[in-house]
Amino acid sequence: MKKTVFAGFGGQGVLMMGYVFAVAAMRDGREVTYLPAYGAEMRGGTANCTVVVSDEEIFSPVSSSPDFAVIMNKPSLVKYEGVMNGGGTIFLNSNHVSRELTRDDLTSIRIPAVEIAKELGSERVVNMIMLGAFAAHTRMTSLDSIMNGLSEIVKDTKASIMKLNRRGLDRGAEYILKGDSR
Amino acid sequence: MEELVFTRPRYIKKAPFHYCPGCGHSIIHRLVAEVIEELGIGEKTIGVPPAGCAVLAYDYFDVDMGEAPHGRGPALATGIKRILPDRIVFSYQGDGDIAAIGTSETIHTANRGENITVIFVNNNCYGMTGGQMAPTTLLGQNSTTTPGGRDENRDGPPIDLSEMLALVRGTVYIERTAVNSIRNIRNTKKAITKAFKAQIAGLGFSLVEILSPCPTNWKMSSTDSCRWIDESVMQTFPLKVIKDEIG
Amino acid sequence: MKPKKGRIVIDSRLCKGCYLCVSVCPNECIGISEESNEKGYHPAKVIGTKDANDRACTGCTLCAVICPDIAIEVYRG
Amino acid sequence: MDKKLLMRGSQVIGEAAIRAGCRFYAGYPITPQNEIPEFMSGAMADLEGGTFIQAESEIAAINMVIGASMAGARAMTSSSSPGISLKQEGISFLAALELPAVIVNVMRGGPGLGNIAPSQGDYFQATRGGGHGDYRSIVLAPAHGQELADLTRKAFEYADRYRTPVMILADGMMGQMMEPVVFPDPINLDELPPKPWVLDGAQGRPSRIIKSLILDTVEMEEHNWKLDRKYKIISGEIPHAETYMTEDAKLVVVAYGTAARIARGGIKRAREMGLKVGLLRPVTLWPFPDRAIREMSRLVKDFMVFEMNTGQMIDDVRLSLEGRSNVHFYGRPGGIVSTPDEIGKAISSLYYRQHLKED
Repeated sequence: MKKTVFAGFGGQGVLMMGYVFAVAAMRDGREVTYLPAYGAEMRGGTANCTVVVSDEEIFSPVSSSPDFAVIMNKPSLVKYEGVMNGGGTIFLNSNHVSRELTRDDLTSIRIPAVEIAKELGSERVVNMIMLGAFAAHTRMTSLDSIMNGLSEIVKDTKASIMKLNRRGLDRGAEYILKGDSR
Repeated sequence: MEELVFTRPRYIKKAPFHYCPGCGHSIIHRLVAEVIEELGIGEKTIGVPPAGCAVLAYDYFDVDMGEAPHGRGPALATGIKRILPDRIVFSYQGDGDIAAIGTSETIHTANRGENITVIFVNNNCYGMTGGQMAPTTLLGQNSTTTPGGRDENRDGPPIDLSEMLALVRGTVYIERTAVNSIRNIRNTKKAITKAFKAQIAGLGFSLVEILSPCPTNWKMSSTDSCRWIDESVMQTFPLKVIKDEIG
Repeated sequence: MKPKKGRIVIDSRLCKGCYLCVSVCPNECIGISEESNEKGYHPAKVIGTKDANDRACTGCTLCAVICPDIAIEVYRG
Repeated sequence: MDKKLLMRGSQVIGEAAIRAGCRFYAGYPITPQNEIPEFMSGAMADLEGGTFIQAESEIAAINMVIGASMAGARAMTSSSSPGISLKQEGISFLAALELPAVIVNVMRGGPGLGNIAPSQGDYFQATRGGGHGDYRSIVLAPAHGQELADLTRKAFEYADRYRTPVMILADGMMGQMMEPVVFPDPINLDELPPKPWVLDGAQGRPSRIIKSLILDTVEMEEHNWKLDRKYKIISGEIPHAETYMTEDAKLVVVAYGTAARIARGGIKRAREMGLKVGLLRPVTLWPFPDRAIREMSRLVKDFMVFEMNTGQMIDDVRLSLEGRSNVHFYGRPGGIVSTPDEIGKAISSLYYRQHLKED
């Protein structure tokens, strides 16, 4: 059972990342839960959600001691670094979060997602780049599954935008596989 | 040949009314039933009685009747009408029901323009509970909770609910009438007819406010009560067509 | 024009003695009964007759229109 | 059968209601269940003969539901704790008028305004009626996404079958969480049994009255006994509890809803430590599955009630056991969702304290 937190500010597509990942994992045949922050927790522009993926029954969908965190801004790092499971991995959008981790039992993976997105011509795919990197590293699901999940969720999206999302995923994954992130 | 020219209308049951001597409720019941009969809608009308003296209205009206909690008649009628839009739905409400505890439901039902008809019986007091102040009790009027008369500073002035409702866009027809004289009774029947016709035509929310005597709680004779409506109640609540967008 | 002739029937069991009918009858045809009904009210009763011209019921229905208890039926002709 | 969908709990309730033939929804926004009215507004707009009303208050909403139910529709409203308090007058009327309706309570912390975190503080309110008078509501407590769908279907069935209000008692976590769910096929409204009591205009039949004012004391008493007889029938027919690893258990945790799924995690950990622990999860909170608990007391001497409150269902557990076994309590009342580890620790601590390891 692996718990992942996706966190950032509203508009970064944080909830979408978690949702797409959860649908992909469900279609892969895994047990999943997706718990978004809601109500007052969502005020002030922050957004986060927790996705649990497991081969067995999931008891709690809550983000107590997550194994992974995909962090899109600095306040989210402050919020989640302390509660991470020992040995956990934090994926950082390094264009927005420059500081180092304070815990030495965690691994950080830094992805200049905004930079890559600019190369692709649209900052809208920052979340897909992060998700591609996350998937490539954790191998909890495949890029194809994520694309299937995405097309299931956003039904009426133009083919060109879907293509852009795919390129975002690919570039994020490539970044990990080339080993640039350490 | 002798001809029967006045008798109990078809949609009033044979049961004797429980109302006090000289009470306006049963006159109004009869007028509503006469209108239902004349419009030929008795087999598709559903009435919603209030809490208060007229809570037992279902014992008299011979149409389908569904009880509402105090003040909630318009909300309940909304539920019925939305499920059965081709039926005729009316709520029957007293002054406390419509202008105190149920003000919110009334205003919002009117604002949605629900295609129902409201019979608003204004007798300036809480009848069933024993003559306490109503939102429509007149300034200076005695009640069991306004000893020495209603005081504007202490109790606020009487509320003009019908005028307020006229400001609401969903209302199409609002008239204030009375049942304290032959002429006013006849006008009341015309107003009720117009209100039901507005509903039949699907125009929206219609309401008839009816000034009605309560000799028991006013501590007056029946005839004095009728006179008091003319002399006092109408000073605060003048009879008039408050809104008519039926055209 | 010949004056209309009418007749009313008061159901004394339904009458609660508010006497609004008495107050509206233009020809003073309605009075108050000496006897009380089973509810304890002294019901209204017809005191005019067709024969007495000064108290002739015309079947105008005013009494019935104002009666809160639908205790009055009106016949005409 | 449809394919598996990942869906938010609140929306699962909405979709399941539509598939159960719900054609009338009225509600008022309150967190954490706003997705129910939002979902229903769209779903009803797409349905022929579907009505959605954003009411001006919780009170108006429940009374609209009363009207729609009188007119024969399968009707629902939803809210969260403070809003449910406002609906209680209407729920009492539904019970008295013997009208079917489904009321969803996505509980939050309380009393008062409280917070919007998951809580189970409304157990008493739900299972004791909550409003005035001598009545009961059927209360169903789903614990996961699939059950939200299944029990919503059941809620409408029970409401019609017994002509009584049915409450679905969920919490903020159930409402917000997304889980995989497979929906049952939509019912065919035409195949439902006719309702010979509805108010639809007295065409070709005597007029009908639906009322709860019964001034005659003898009649009032008979009406209350009649309702009581109905409640006894319900109590005989629908109590339901689920068990987990209870076969050889020396300690049984009793928990419902979100607390129950967390307790399963705790029990799994305790089992890994060699402790013989199981779970009894009431699915119907009223009628309470008292027989299932009582029967268990023949083998189990210690029960641990776990609730996300300061101890409410524990009263029903005690009443069910009639003193036959020890009843212990563990609770978190503020919206903190215990971890399975925490429950595992509470279980093992109790286990050793009661010397169950030594037998």
